Amino acid sequence: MVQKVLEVEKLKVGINDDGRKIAIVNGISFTLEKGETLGIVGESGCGKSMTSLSLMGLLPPGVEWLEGDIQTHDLHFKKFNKQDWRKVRGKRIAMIFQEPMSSLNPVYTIGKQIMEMILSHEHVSKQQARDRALEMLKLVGIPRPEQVLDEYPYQLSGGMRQRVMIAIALSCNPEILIADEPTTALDVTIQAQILELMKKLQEQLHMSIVLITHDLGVVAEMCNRVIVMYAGEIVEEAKVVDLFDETKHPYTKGLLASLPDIADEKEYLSSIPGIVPAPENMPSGCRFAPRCPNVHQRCMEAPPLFDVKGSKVKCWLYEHGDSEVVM
Amino acid sequence: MRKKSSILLTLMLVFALVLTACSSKTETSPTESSKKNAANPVKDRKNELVIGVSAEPQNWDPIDVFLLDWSTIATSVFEGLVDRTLDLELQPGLAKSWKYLDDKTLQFKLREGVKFHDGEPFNADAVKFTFDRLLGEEGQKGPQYSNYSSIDKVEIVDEYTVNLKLKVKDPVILTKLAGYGAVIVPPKYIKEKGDENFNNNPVGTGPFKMTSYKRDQEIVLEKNPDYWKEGLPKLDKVVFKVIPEASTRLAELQTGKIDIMKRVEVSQAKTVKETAFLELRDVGTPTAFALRFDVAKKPLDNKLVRQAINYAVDKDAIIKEILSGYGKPISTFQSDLSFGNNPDLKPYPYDPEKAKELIKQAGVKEGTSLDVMIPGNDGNFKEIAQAVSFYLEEIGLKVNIKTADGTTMNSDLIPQGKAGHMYRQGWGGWTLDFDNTAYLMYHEGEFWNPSFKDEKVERLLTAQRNTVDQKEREKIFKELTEILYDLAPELNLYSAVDLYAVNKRVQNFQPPHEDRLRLEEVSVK
Amino acid sequence: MEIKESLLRVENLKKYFPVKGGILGRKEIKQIKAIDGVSFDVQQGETFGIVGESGCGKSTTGRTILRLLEPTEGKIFFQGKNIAELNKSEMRKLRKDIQIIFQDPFASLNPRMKVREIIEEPLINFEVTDRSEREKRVLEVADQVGLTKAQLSRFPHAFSGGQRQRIGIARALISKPKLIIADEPVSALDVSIQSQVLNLMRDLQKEFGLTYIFISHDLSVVKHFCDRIGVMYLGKMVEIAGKNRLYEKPLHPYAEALLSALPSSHPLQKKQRIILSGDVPSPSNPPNGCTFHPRCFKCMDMCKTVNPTLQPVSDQHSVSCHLYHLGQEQSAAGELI
Amino acid sequence: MTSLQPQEQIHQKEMDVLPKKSHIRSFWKFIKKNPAGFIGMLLVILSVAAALLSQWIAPFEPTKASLSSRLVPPSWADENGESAFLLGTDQVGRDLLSRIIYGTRISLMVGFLGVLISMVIGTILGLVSGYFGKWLDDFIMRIADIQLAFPFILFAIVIMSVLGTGIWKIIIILGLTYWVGFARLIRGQVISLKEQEYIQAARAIGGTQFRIIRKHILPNVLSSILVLGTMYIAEFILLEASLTFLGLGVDPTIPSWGGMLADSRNYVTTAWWTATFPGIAIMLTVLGFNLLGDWLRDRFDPNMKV
Amino acid sequence: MIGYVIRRLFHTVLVVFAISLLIFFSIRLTGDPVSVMLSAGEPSKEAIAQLKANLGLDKPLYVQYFIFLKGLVMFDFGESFRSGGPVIDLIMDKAGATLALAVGGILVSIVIAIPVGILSAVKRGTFVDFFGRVFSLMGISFPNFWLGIMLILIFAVNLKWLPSSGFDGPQNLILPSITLGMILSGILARLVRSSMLEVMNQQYISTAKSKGISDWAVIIKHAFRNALLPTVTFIGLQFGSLLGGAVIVEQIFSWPGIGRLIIDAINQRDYPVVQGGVIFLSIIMVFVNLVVDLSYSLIDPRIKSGGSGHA
Repeated sequence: MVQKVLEVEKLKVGINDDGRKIAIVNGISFTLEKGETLGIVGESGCGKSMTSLSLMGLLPPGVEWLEGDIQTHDLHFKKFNKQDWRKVRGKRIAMIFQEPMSSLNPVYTIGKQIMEMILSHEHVSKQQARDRALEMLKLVGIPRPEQVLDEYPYQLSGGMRQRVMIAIALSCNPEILIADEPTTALDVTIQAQILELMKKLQEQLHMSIVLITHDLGVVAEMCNRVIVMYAGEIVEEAKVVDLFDETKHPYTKGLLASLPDIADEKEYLSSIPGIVPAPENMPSGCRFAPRCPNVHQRCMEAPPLFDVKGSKVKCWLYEHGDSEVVM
Repeated sequence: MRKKSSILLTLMLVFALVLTACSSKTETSPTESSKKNAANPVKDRKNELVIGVSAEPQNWDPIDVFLLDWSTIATSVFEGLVDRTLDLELQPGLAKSWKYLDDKTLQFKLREGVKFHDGEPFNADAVKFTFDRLLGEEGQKGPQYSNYSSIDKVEIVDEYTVNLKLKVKDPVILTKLAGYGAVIVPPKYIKEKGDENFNNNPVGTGPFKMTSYKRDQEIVLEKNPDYWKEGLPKLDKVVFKVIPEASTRLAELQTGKIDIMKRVEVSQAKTVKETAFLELRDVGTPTAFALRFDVAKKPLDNKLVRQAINYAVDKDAIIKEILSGYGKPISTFQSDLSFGNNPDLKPYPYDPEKAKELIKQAGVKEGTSLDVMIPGNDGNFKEIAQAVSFYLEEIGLKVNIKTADGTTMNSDLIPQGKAGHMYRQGWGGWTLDFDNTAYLMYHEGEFWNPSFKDEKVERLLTAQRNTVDQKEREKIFKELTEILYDLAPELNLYSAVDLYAVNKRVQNFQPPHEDRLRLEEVSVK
Repeated sequence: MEIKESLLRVENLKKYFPVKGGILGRKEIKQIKAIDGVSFDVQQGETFGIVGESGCGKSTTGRTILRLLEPTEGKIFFQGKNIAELNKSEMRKLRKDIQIIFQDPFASLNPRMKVREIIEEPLINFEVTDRSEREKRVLEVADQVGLTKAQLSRFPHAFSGGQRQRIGIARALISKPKLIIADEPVSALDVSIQSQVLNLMRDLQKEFGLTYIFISHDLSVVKHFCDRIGVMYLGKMVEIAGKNRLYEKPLHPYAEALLSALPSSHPLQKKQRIILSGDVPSPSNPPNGCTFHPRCFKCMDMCKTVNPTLQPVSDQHSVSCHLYHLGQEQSAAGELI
Repeated sequence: MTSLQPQEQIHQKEMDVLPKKSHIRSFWKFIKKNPAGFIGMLLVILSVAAALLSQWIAPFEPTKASLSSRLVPPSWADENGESAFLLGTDQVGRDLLSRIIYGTRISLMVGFLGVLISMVIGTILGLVSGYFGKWLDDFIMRIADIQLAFPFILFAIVIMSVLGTGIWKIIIILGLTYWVGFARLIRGQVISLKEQEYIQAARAIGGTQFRIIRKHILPNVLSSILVLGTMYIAEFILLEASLTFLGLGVDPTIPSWGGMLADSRNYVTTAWWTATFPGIAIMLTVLGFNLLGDWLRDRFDPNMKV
Repeated sequence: MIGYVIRRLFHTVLVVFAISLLIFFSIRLTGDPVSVMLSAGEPSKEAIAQLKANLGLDKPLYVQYFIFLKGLVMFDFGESFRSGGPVIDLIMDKAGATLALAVGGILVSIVIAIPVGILSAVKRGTFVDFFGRVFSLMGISFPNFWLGIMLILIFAVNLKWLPSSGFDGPQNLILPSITLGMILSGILARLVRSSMLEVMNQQYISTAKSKGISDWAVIIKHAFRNALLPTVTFIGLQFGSLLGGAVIVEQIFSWPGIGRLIIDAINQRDYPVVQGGVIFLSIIMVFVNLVVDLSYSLIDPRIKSGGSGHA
């Protein structure tokens, strides 16, 4: 029995420009199950970061939650006021960010920053909070944790800072961890360390992870299930193996094909022509149609998300199940 | 949003208006204000007087300063052998009497039983010490020395008699002995405590002793209980507050923080008069104001032009309008308080036609421009200069008013002849004798005389210095003033009238002609 | 081994950044050894890749070759001429032949210049005085990189990342250089755009016979794009080899670890990872001996004291590691290689 | 950095969306979004217009004194109803409104020319200091330190007692003092610009140093120069007033707001209009330049520390 | 750190030395003190020469400068021409008042500007922002002498709440401080606002928000704490210039400060006082800047040596 820890329903997020609403995230729905790692993949501007920020109620000024709902078994996020959000943030859902160099406040010690999280959600003494912070640092594999507790962020390397961020995020035992490009800014060898760590912690703590990334390699490494986003919409949702082995959506296919592969010797990479349309100039039909190699008449109309063998695809090609008709 | 912002703009305007207009409006209409300000704000100040002054001398040693600001306060602390009454009559001071033994020797009988504030006795030694110091090394460092350089020495006859030996005849020496560098100082105190201490802690024989001096802030004088004039002074304490800004000084007066305001600006007179508990007192001063001509510069080398300018300017209108009547017309560069003033001479009348004619006669081209230099911080004179410029433009001269900082102007520009065609000069003549003014202004080579030269004037100036016969001198001055009137080395404007604003609780206060406040008779309600 | 004059030969190149201190702020109190004795050569028409993690000195190497940074020591032979000795104006003129493409397509274009001006600028600098000639060349090169004529009158902010990178390439290309240093040209781009740009660069290489030095941290891109690859670590070149050779059998432990750290390209492909412990040390205070020894999983005693040098272990394959050269010296080489 | 920051996205969107609308609408929108900037702009335009058109809009000669019409109240506040002057007259009988209108010229002249001088000096020194660095930078910055450690008013007094007073001297003193602000600002920006890849790129494509400074650095610091310049104009207008207050200002015939205000301060309680209107004129103009500068800064360089 | 301090002190010495040169020679350009001192009397040529010799003004300029410099090393600024007392005493006499006024002005500006700056950054683009900015800009839109006079008329003369001048007690400090503070507050508010806006865009603000702490904790603890650096820099710089630059306020409120002392001294050509005063101010100013620089490391742990120096 899989347990849903989070359900996103027709979430629509966008900017409200003088009554003119421009959606950045256009009515996406998905669920997150307990203990799984859900990957959200897509290129810049596809809305993946906005999706993750809406889960935290941290949309930047000017961006509004337009429609839809996010809920857990006991909460409806749409109805939240400031207080409610604060109770959820950190406690139920925690987040780590892309830039470890700037996601820690430079003027406070590491210990203080972890303790702040604990103290704001739990009724513990400062000493207890400090002990827990130390414990967390050990958990995320920081060498000399006692000293690091009293050090400032600038004294740590990028990889160490990302570990600290993870320690902060996990310090109140959240059910859900949102990791927004957690390794993008890190070097390959450090990235490997962090990914190892996240895997290990997930097993240990049984939390669910929403991993937002543009790197299909990281997805392959980490995720159980993957959502592929394009221009504010989900175009494909699949188990990770299916995504790689039985790629369905033309966009996903294009994406995979354009990756250089170490094992493969090709002189040219295949690529997707054109660029992502701007949110206020979205094609009326399928949003990928202008760049799609398989575009046909039907694509003038926006396709729904079709269920195909446990995956979901937003493409007319799959209107009749998995019949992969090339037109 | 836009609506809000326009409201805000309006609010800002209102704010600015409130800030300026409303703060004053309450006092503009006299009927309203006399009601409103009827209550005298001074309540719990006992037998004490507070006076607001604009500056203080920084140094109290009589031989080191030569400033009106010094004499305003120091007159209450120090006394000279001779005294000058509020009406400027000479009267005995620390000396009971004096007589000329010969042209160059004056004998003084000193007052007995007088003590300095520190308790040491006043006697012939003190007098000798004072003049030895003034004429000695210490005195030569200061500005007073040159005022008394006619004195040779002081000889002690007995404890209460001294002879003043002069090097040359000096017709105004007695007047000079009434104050400034010649006030008597305590020998023992100075010798023991040193000159520097004396600068800040002056001791004299006057009706008040200085008990506290906070530089640039306040000077506290307390009653000298041993003062030799019976029953005086009446006040227990006098505080001088240093408030340079006139508007602040007036504010202090209006709020009762001070009782007497010195140097009321003409523009403030109305406000004072309209305030029920205040009184405006005016007094003529020896200070004359003129726009002096640099006669070395064309076309002012021509007497006709100088006369024309004198005809062209309506001095009466200036006095009436800009000075609200607080000024007196003058015919030469001296006030009617000055010895040597010639009452028969009437100021050049306002006659633009005559002026134009003279200009024409002198062959000055229409539109010739003249530089007029005035100090930048003299608000009143700025207005006057502009009025003058207005009048001169009527006769076809163009005027450029230039400002300079006052000190630069007095100490550098005027002496070096760099102060334009005409420049403002105010001159007090502290001896109240035209000698002081005329000699310094017209004698060739003097500091403040960059260009004026006239043989007859030279001769008369020397002649009046060579006699102590005041009748004789008066005659010489009469001739001199007539010559000067004709030569017109300056555009004589007016002699100043000083304004004092006084809280009505102050009794018996009489404003002095020459800034030297006399406070011993003053009392308060 | 055939003696062929390389297009570019770098010998013992060093770039130290001084850290100033002392009472006057004039004294050099220490040095950051951004690159410390790098040597390699690049043949006409090939693509030489430099790969390494941030701070290893790969970008500094690229910029020092172009003398955007003045080398502290070492020789740079370009077409047989040591360009490290040229004076500033000679160097300026030589830049016609060596060009650079930068990483950040947002930062490398002057926001206040139109695309046309940006592309045209090298021609002005290299004294092509004829306006119409310049115009012709701009249109030509714009066409080659896939920019339309209309786009030339717009400002960079109107373009997406990929398009901007095309502008950058056009700017580098217009002076008809012989060598292009591409400093992380695609790492700021999305995958689909990245492949477009890489394909374009390859096309241009074929068309004009360009030589590239391709600097990147992305091992798969480097593998795809380059012929020979040098791996850098902490200011030093630790291994140079042909790409297949390197990717099949890296010799240096660092190169080995780096390759193993690559995320797998398929979820089922589970790799045996070498997870390096710790972080890259600071170049201002590099470890003694082999700079990699504190993190090395094959560290020997001598590694802690003796600094290895880059030496060939076979034709076209050099490595800087005691494991191999020690063997050589002790005549146990054959066994190891 | 692969994904765009959300803010950037939005920003780009705004830029793309705005020009499509009609001019009137976008102007309206601009006012709505930047009421402060709009007010600032309006006030600045008003004052510039007043300065340019003084001859035509001033009802009287600004220098025409007449002792017979001293301190006449504004026509709408005159109980006797005799006043022919909209804002009354000053202490020498000149029309206040005309003087205020002409005063705009003086204030703007001091502001603009003072800024021009300090801007030119400061920009050159800042560019040199920031771009070439090393001892030249040290040298210029030490001079800046010295300049900063010397209180402005004192500097002005010393200079004026040497050179004399007058409007040109004020302008020169302001220019010679305030270059430091420009120099420091530009130096800082140049130092960070130098690290920008497009400057590196400019060198890589063989640009001479002069060309790099002129074509690549200068245009990119211009907006900050503009912002600081606007703010300094405001400051200079006030400083002229302050110097005049200290007796170091312009000649009294010249209708300068500072002079009008300083000379009429003692009339505040008796002839309130003499001080009120020049005061409002200064306030509105200075406020206008400040609001405009503020808005420009927000628009071009929101992180600028001025 | 110590090396840094020594380096900065060395720079300070250089700057002070340069200022000593500058002030020494420029004050001598303003005019002759002897003519000012003797101007009221009937100075003879001999008297002038005598006085010059007494004041040491007859020596060649470089000798005079050397004497001045020699005194300077031992903090002996010489004796005032006018009062005869040591200049250092005159300065110390005023130092307290000057300091009090500067601190008062800074405090007022902080009290006004920081809340306005923070609020208008947090509520960017709203009415609060607009109002806050306009309000704070009003402060710098008045000539300060005008503001001072108006404050006196309103609060002292009309409302009779506060004294208009003098130096008797803390209530005397209020109006001058407001006059000074209003001018600063506009600039400071602007600075706080832009610093806050910059900081609020940083990732660590998102981190802080993601922890679920209250908005104000985010704003004050995380954002403002980081925006403090430019704020402190500004206050430091202003504090320095307030010491000598508050001349007008000092004059209006009869505040016995160093600015007025120096101005009076310039008017009297009292060279030693001008020299001493200006150098004293510049020392204080450079010193305050040094303290500000050093305080950076307290505010921002990243800055240990402040290599880049002052902003």
